Amino acid sequence: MSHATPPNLEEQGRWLSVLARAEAEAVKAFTEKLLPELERQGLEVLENRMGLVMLPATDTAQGTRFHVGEVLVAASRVRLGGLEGYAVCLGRDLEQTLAIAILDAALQGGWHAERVRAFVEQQAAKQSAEDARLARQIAATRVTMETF
Amino acid sequence: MPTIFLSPQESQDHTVFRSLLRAMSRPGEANPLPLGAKAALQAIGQALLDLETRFYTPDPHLQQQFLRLGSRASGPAEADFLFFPEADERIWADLVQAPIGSLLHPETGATVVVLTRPSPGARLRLSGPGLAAPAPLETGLPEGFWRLRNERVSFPLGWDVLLVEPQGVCRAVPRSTTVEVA
Amino acid sequence: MAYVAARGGEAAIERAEALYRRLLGPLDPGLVKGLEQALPHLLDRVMSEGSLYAPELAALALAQTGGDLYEAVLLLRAYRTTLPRLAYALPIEPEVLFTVRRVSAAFKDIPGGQILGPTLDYSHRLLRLGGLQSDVPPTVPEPVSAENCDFEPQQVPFVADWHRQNGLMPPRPTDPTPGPAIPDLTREPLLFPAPRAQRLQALSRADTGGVLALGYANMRGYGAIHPTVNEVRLAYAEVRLQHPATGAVFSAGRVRYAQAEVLTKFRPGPDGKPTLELGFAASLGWNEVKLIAAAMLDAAMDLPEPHPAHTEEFVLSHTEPVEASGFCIHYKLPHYVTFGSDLDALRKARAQAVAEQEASRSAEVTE
Amino acid sequence: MRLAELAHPRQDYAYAFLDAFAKRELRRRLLKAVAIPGYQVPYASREVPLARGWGTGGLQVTLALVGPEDVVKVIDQGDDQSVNAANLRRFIARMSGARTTTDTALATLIQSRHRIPEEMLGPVQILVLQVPYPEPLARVEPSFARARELHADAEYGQVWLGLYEDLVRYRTPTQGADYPVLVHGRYLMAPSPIPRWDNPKLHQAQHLTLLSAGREKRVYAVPPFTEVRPVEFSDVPFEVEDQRGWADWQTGVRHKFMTELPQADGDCRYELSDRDYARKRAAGLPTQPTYYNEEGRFYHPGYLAPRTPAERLERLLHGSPDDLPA
Repeated sequence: MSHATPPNLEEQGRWLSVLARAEAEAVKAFTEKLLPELERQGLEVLENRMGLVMLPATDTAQGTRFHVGEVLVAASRVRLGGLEGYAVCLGRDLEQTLAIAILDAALQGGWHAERVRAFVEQQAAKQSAEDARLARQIAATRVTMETF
Repeated sequence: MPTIFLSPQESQDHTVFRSLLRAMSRPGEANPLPLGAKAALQAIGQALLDLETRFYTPDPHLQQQFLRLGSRASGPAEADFLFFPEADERIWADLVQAPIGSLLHPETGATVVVLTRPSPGARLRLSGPGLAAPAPLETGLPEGFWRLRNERVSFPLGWDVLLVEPQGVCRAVPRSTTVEVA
Repeated sequence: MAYVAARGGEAAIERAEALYRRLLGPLDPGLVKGLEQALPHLLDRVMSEGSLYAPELAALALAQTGGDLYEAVLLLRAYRTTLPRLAYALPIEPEVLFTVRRVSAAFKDIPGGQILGPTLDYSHRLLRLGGLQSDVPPTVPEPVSAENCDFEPQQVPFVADWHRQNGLMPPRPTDPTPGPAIPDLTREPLLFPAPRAQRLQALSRADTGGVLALGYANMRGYGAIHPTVNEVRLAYAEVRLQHPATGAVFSAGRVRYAQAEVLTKFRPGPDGKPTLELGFAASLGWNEVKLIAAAMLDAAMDLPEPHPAHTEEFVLSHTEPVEASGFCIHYKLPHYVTFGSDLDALRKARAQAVAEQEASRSAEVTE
Repeated sequence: MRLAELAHPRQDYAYAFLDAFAKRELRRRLLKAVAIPGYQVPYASREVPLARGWGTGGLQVTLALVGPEDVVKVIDQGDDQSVNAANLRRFIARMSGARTTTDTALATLIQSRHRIPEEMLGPVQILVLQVPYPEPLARVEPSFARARELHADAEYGQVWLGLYEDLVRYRTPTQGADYPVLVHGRYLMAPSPIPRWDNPKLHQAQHLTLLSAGREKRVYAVPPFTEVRPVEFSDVPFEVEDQRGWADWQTGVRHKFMTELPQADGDCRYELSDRDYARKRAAGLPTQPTYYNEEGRFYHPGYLAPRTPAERLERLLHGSPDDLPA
């Protein structure tokens, strides 16, 4: 049931981003259900820890790159059926990031890809709906000069 | 109580550092290292190098080891640390380039780590900070090394030397030491 | 004597902390959660000065310290020290920020419009006393309809681009420095003159009150800056990372990010022609007071006139919240040894004075 | 299998609190500090769970040095029981598993604020002094950047000028603690705010002294057997605090550094500042040799100028057989 193909990088970036932003409990519950089947591919947790990511920014006056501060993250690296899954998400939930790393490997390996993709798409839709709603609420605070 | 581990690696790094600190405080004094020969150079690198340091070594094996620590390889003129497992005339050309620091930042002078040979070398007389009285020292390094060292060291400028003897002993000759070649 | 107990110092410390907990800083998970949800500005101040983006921990730090900001900032800074740095994110690109607020004081209208976003700037500062009696129903802002919405939060233009297009400001150079090579004051000490990257990093971590005091003095005429806020922007930034095995770029999530630009009086440009100059500051979290003052100080720090705000070393050394607050309260520690030594010097000087007075008196008598 | 079982255990803290990067950085800087006696080496200085100004510099050095085999002593103003000392000692022990002591003789690492113990430190001991102001030139040059240039050129004239102005105005130096010294004939150094009584203990000592300013991010060192000389004029020699008439109110011990204890009746008691030394003396326990003997003579004869006219005359006429060469 595996049909591994080298991942499309853009696609992989998208699913990792969507899953990192998705509600942690939903991701964990979803992964927990798949776990007994995925485990049969041989699952090994290589890395599962908290740490810091330094976040550089760009100065819009002189263009200088500088460090604006560090971000607390939880990161995981797993090996599933010989493929390396990876995930980083904000915060300190080691299980959330582990779940995403497992899903990342599953998607790369094509294991239960349909179910995982459907989950990703469902989360993505939710997120873009949230963004669109916020955008419309921000737009409502835009001033046209006659009324400012 | 929080959980705290001292990993074997960190334990070794700690032992090496304390030995180096003591050696640097007492020029010429023999201080034990947990490993001998080339492995001792590697252990010193392991205790001190990371991605914030640049190193130079002509030895490809050591270079591999140090790159793995994230340290950056550089030419002898840019290196913070220079490691020489063979101390013969061939390294003079590298040594002469090693940074000696500036008067504003003398601490940018390099640390030179040399594996010495058991064969007798130059007889020295050391004096200066860390020495209660002038003390003799015989190292497995030829006179040329010490002449070059004295040429490059003019306190507070210069490089600091760590001598590693093959059986796993470390001695330091910091730039503050006056070295007379007998 | 009273606070250097001959015995039992450790027990007293434990009891003192217990008393603090009882009177000033009760701790429970519900409170922490509530702080996180209810006080984002306070969290942002702690996270930006603490230089660690972790809303949950900032809320915990605030609860644990009973809201003592300097103590909370110290807790975050200290916690930061214990964690490994796993990676450098790709730099935040200003062009793709998810912008929620962007206003400019330089022009009445600007490309993309003045976007007020979430702000109290224009509200009436009246206490809503009703909030004490009954639950205030959650407010849901009225959105524009989907058909009428042409607003793209990720494409809000920059006012400075307009200046540049009009030749009023030199073009913005691009900086190719990769993350690990960017000067980092947490890894190497701040020496003066500081590289611009370290200056901006120091300002992003700086104490709000300290930056404000120096910036305000500058605003009031102790300095030569006559500022105009070119732009204030609040946004969400993605923390973008690379998959170590495949190289795919992804976002680990969004953080609150804000920046300010301040225009100064024009001065001679690199090409000899007069040009506008921009001061800049940015930070994690949303804190407009700090960023406006900091951006102004950025522009002021290189000026030759002898005002404190014109000296980089003075500004950056004295707006470091952990150092300034910690050193201030260290004066509570006993100093009787140094004071005793000072007393000795005083007594000796007094004895000399007495001896001299007596000598001159006896000289008078003999005369 | 559940996520919770797969997840790794969280390690609460790194050994000795500082992460490996911080330790390596500090260790590299310390080696350079020792190689260039008296020179202030800049370092990154991490935040530690202690407010700045409360010994973060000393603590970082101690944490970079400490191992499980160490025995740690922490004093503040000479007292092991002072709350900040107790707090630091507890933290160091908790984070490193090192044993602690209040006995100077048993300690391998001594972190101190404002004092050097009365008992002589030996060659295996390391003294870590907490430093609030590392820059001895700050009084004459507030900018650290410009002060650095003065150090580069060994341009210390202004310091002697300041001392001269003191003498003109007050006939005596006005500096109490933190009296500047010249190390190895090259670098002017702030010895941290130890009383002048403790300054000579740094000269040709058997132990290594490391000094660290956390807030100002500077670390420097005085190796063993190093020349440490006070700023002085040959005709107006440096003098330590004059407590010759003082005796510890409990033990009667004299000629050790004392703390004044003002009494309700306006009178004053004197107490040994080094509390562990006082404890041993009070209990009649054996003590190590001290830097100043029971007559108040410093152990390097000739280092301190004689204080009484008779002593001065004696030295002028006959010299001191033990005088160190100038």
